[in-house]
Amino acid sequence: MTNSMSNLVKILESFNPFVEEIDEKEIKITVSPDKVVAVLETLKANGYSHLSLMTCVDWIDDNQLELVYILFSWEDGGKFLVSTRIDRSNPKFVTVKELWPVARFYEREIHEFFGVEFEGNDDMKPLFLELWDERPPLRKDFDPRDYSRKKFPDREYEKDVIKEAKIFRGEING
Amino acid sequence: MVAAYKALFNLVVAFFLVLSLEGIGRKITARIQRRIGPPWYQNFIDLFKALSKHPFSNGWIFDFGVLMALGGTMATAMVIPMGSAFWTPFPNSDNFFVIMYLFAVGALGMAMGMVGSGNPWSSIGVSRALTQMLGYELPYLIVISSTIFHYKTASIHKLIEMQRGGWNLLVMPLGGIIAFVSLMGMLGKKPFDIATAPAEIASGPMTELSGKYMGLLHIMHVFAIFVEISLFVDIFLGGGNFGWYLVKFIVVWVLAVMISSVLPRFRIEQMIKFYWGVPLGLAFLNALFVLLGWTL
Amino acid sequence: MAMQELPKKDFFAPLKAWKFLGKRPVTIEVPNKVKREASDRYRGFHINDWSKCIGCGTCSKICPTDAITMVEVPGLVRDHGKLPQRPVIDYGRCSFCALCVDICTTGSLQMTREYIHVSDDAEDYVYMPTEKGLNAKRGLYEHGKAPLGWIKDENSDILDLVRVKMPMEEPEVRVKSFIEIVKGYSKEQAQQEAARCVGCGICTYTCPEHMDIPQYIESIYKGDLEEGLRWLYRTNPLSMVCGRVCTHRCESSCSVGVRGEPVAIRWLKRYIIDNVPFEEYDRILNIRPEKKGKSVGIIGSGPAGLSAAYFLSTMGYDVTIYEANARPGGVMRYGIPRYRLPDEALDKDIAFIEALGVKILVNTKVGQEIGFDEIAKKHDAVFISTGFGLGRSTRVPGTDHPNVKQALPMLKMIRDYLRGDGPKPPVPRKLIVIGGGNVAMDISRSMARLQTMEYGEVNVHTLSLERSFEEMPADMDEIEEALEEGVEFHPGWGPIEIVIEDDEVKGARFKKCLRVFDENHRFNPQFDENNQIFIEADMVIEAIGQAPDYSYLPQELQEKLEFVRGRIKTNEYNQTAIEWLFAGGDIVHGPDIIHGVADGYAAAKGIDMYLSKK
Amino acid sequence: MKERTIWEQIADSFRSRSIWMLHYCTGCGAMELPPTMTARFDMERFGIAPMATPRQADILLITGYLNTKTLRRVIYTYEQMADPKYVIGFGSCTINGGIYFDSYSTINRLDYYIPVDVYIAGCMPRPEAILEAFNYLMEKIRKGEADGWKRYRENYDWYKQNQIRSLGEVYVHDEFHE
Amino acid sequence: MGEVKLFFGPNHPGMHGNFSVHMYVEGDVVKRARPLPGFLHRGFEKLMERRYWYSNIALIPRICVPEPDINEACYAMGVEKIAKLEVPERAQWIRMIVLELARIANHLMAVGGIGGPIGLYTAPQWGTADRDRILDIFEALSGARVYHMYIVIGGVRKNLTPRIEDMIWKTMDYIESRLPDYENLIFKNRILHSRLKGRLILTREQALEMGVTGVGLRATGVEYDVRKVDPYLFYDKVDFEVPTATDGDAFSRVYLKFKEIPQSIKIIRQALEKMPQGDKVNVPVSKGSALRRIVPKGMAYVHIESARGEYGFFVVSDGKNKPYRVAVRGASYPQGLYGIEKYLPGTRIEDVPIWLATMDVCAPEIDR
Repeated sequence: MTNSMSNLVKILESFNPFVEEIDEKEIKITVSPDKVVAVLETLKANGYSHLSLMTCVDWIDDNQLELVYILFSWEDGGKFLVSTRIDRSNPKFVTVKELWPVARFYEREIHEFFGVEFEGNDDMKPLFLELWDERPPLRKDFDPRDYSRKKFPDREYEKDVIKEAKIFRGEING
Repeated sequence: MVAAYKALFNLVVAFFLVLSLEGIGRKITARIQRRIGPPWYQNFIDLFKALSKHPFSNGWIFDFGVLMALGGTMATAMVIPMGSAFWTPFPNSDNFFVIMYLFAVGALGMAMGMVGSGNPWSSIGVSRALTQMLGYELPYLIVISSTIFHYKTASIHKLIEMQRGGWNLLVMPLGGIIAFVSLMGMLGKKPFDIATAPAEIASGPMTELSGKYMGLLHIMHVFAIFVEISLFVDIFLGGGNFGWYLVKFIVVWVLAVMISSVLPRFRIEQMIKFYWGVPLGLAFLNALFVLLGWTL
Repeated sequence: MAMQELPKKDFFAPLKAWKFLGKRPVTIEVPNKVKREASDRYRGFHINDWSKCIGCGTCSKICPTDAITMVEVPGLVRDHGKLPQRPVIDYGRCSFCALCVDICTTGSLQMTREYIHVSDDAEDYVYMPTEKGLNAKRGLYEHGKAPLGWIKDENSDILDLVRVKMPMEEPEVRVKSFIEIVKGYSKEQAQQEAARCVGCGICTYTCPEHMDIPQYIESIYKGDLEEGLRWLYRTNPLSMVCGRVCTHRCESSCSVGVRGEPVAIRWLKRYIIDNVPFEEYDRILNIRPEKKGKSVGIIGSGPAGLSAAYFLSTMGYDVTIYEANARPGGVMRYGIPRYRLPDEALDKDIAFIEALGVKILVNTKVGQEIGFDEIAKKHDAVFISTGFGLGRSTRVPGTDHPNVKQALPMLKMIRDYLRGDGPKPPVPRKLIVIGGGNVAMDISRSMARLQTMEYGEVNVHTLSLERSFEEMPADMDEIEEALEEGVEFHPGWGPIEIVIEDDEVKGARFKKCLRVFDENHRFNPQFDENNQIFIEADMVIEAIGQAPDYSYLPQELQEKLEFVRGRIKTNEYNQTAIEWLFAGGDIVHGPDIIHGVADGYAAAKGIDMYLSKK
Repeated sequence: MKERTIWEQIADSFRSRSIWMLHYCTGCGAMELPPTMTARFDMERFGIAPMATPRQADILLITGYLNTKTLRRVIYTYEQMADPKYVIGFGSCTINGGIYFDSYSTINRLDYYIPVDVYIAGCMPRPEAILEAFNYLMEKIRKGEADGWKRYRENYDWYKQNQIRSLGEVYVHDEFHE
Repeated sequence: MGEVKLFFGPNHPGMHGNFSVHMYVEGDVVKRARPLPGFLHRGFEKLMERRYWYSNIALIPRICVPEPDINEACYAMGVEKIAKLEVPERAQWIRMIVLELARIANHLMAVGGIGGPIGLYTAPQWGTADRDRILDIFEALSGARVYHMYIVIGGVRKNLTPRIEDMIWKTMDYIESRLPDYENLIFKNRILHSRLKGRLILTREQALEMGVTGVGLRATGVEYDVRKVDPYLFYDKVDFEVPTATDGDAFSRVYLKFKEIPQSIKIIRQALEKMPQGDKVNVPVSKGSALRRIVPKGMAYVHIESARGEYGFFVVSDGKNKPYRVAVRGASYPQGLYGIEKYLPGTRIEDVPIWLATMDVCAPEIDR
């Protein structure tokens, strides 16, 4: 952990974070959902102003969705993974589009793929999919293979491959 | 009767000459781009193929527009003198202004038909094409006017004859260069191919054209090129007998192709600014010189 | 910091591009004038060497596109370590990643440099690769002439060829006592070893008992030992024993072993048993059969007997085992030395079988304590698995001396002694063992241990007819371990006589063996009479094979039974010519424990069929 | 197959030597199109040129996988093209789904929705293979065997029904919330 | 003239890849614009969860087609970070060479590609043809032209042979010799100046607020390059510069890409010289066959500087033989979605393809 990062972690201690060090320049901070925005604001004010990625992980066994905000500082090259867990059966969270305008699209994407509602972000039209008629596809209980079988038929070959192979090998004459 | 044969011959020459030259132009561009390029007769194949396809029509305005464009341009091509008085089908009506008016019929027909297709890209393309016309026509007409003023005739074969002593290009080099720049615009060569800029507005006016319509418009385009370059050769390069005329025609075309292959295109408003800037000023200067009699 | 100067405008600079008008174009005139060959690592269409391919299907498992399916080819034989199936590749799926080539267990699947295949018929895109490769339409090469492209090398290989090292006692330590040599895998080691398995299932076909090997290995890999135990007990009630002393024929056919070391299947099996507490067995396996009210008698509590007892009792039969010795287990109890199979291991397996309600009557020698007829009368069916209890002798001069011993009685004696059941066996200072099989190894190493315990040094000479370690029937690791422990081997010598002076064994003389088998692969040794050696010894132990003892069978039954080379002939359900009499184990198939278990399983099925019909 | 008139034969021979392809990158196979089009392989040698709009194009290149969203546009595009028109399927994805066989958003076989004249094996096909495919298509056109467009007309109902099955509806919406 | 609704793409020659911008225009001026991605959505993040750690290498290069190697490197480095795996030094150098070659290839195409939207068709012809020489190196090295599947977890798949090294040296010399031609044709061209200079300006504040990385950010005068700020592989052991400019316009963005080519050549030459010899270029992440190699529990975010900016992989493992979740940060996500909506209104139709080209909006990496 670099000096500036450990200082920041100290500042963040008031939010009761669970801190994990992934490597020297990458720290994961897990906080409760109500403190996420405050943590993000603090980090943004302290140089971690670049939102590299905002994403979601479906922990189906815990019935939780984990939201991860990855912040990067162009000054000292450190990364903070701010993470929180929300209820999977009724996923709701607040938007951070005021902090990072591009988060609007990340939220739109997460809404589409995980079904999370973001309060304050009303632009929730599907971004990538058209006329989607199933549960959000990146949830763990969605099986794409089944869906694909149902909607997009596979080709069924009729050729006798064994006979062809035997002809190639000279075992039988074709 | 002879005039009719000559006019038909005009069309035949225009058709084969320009289509071959287009192919050669593609070959030259290809060489500059470090590749081999299509065979020189590729454009004939393209044209016949287009004519063989089963097209879509977008209503009678569209059909009529395409026919009008083709008809107008063909008519223009028929009256163009090919370098000498002998190869002038209609010696009495090869007046520059007649040609300009006839030519406008074709352009209008195209605009009408393309707007009739109802595609937004076509409409944008047509509006661009008309704007572009405004751009290059102004300096061009001023230069041509000063030429007409200088030689005191608007008949093209007479202009050719009067250049026996020296090419008009050498008489008024400034005017010649500006006319060439305008010619680039007329031919739709880069940097002035704004009307059909593929990366911006699909293929502009032609967006909705398919099959035969595409072929017909290609033929119209062939005759238009013939008219435009012939005018330049006749008015500024002094025509010449048929052979010389062909050589000059080819040189002008190749030069245009070569310049075109190393330049990107303007934006539409830049093009207007460009034409109405230096070329227009120089055209006026040229007119002034002609008025003052300061020609070479 | 590198702030860039932006370039200035230059009217004529672009015109410099005109210079290319006079230069040659860079165009490569494919496909008409030039045929462009791909690079030598190119990942083109597949070829598959059918003589090398074993049909393991690993390629189809790794394939990220599900392009490879294994298709059974009629006409291919299911051989040791080979499945009669070959991959079929769908070029409507393939992404040309070459992972199938990299993981191929045999290296038979490779890629060519052919990359053009153009057709209007989608059926042309499915194909079973052969040595000639794809008959590419409009391809660069003639069919079968495409050069090789992507080939696996050490870096791209994604199969793990090196076994996880099994922790073992050092030779200096282990030779001093009879403690178990192999310590067993830890959890991490077992999972790592299980991860090497590709789950092809070739071993299942090779295993006489057709155990669900890939399944229980996968259970270990997933860390679910209870599931693993269930898989084991589905086919093998003696897993504890087999996990230690099985001849592991499965490993010889393992597809990973084609190019590297096979997966340690035996030790993984042992890992499951070692790590599931015995008290949990009942809950995990949950065997609650419906009683059928019929009973079966089993003579002999060796592997076959115990196995048959287990399967019969899971089917709901009442089973009674008659055992001549004081403890059940047969060869497992009295033959295999303790350092390989401790009593506790065997006890665990037997205890579970007993817990199912199997009665084991020890010290009940059929023909002495109880008559065969009586058993036949008492039970609805009888299964005999009495094994090969008699030793064979070389019958050279001097073998009738009391210090010329048979291996099996000696081994029994040693085990009884170690258990505290019997007297101490005689320990010679110098010993000759004749034989090259596993029994010879067992006795050599047992005696080496006794010698170390007694005198602090090893002096055992083991001589065999076979002329090299590879030819010897004993397992290679047994031989290696014996060497480590100080046993001296003399392969390729046949005995002439035991030298006896003053009624004491002084040693034995041997002659060079030139060959063991003749052209017809029959046992017919030839010797070089001039090449002889003499080895000193106080004792000679013969371990050249065993023979069965059928004396307990009544004469009229023996006449009805068919014998082939001393073994009883049975059908596939181990039924003899007498329909209520079933037989298994060494007296039917031999020569190892797993065959015995398999016989027990087959016989149980046969008995069930016979009894349910009755 | 019906006998072609002499005019059709002549037309086919012209069609085979002037193939205008629609400049539309539907999938990753489009990455090998720039090299094919440009100086290194220069497909203009065979009279193949990119065209900006479907109206002018003769050939539709389905360069790899198609997801449902693109498939809608492809069907639109294909129907906008003037007959005779041809389709080349690039790579594994158009034949049987390719590496995306289990994806929830990509189709598995192209000829279920529009007729395909030539398939190219490879993932993605190299420029040489693409040119070979073009040559093959030219031969087919010359012989009058490239009749995908006729099949589409004849089996229109079948194709439409398949399209509806996989897509739900073929209509294209715009992105403004209006 | 009223507002006209236009669908710019997906099948539009000015469109980079399969992407669409729906907009209202008045005359030639864009009034409102909305990006419509998703034409290349294949559900990578889902598909990767269904495949083994190792067999995913067949899938990941497809996320960004013009520069596939960054995906492989990012994924491999992410997994190695979770597993704390030591990669052989030679493999690291080879990775660097591959990444820089890919950067040159992408830049050659992008620099030439600017000729597409503005009509200078000679430039893309040259650029793509020269890029093909680099693809030849890739073909010799990895056995495929575009989808190399070369950088795998634990190293690279095959060793770099002296013959290929020689090929790289020669190709680098060739490309260096071609650079003046590009400078003359493209960057000294008056009309190109007039088309690109001062157009589509993005100020530093706007760029940082939007989250733009790569040349889009560096053209505003800051030297923010992941290779310098958060060095990975051996970028801290080689000497190179990060070119920057102050204008923030379309021209400087393209020119910076052009100026990165010689820097990449410099890195490759240093790497070839400093690289240790050896045969081992690959270590397994754990024992077992590729079907069952497991990665310990954990999560990590790895980002590298792609030709278009910060490209990142967020990898989550639950200790099994398949990834639990992989999320991808496409480098052009901000400029391709938010940027289009926010900064295109007010520009002209001609500027739309220029935005897409100079900001390197790469549809497959946005859609995934």
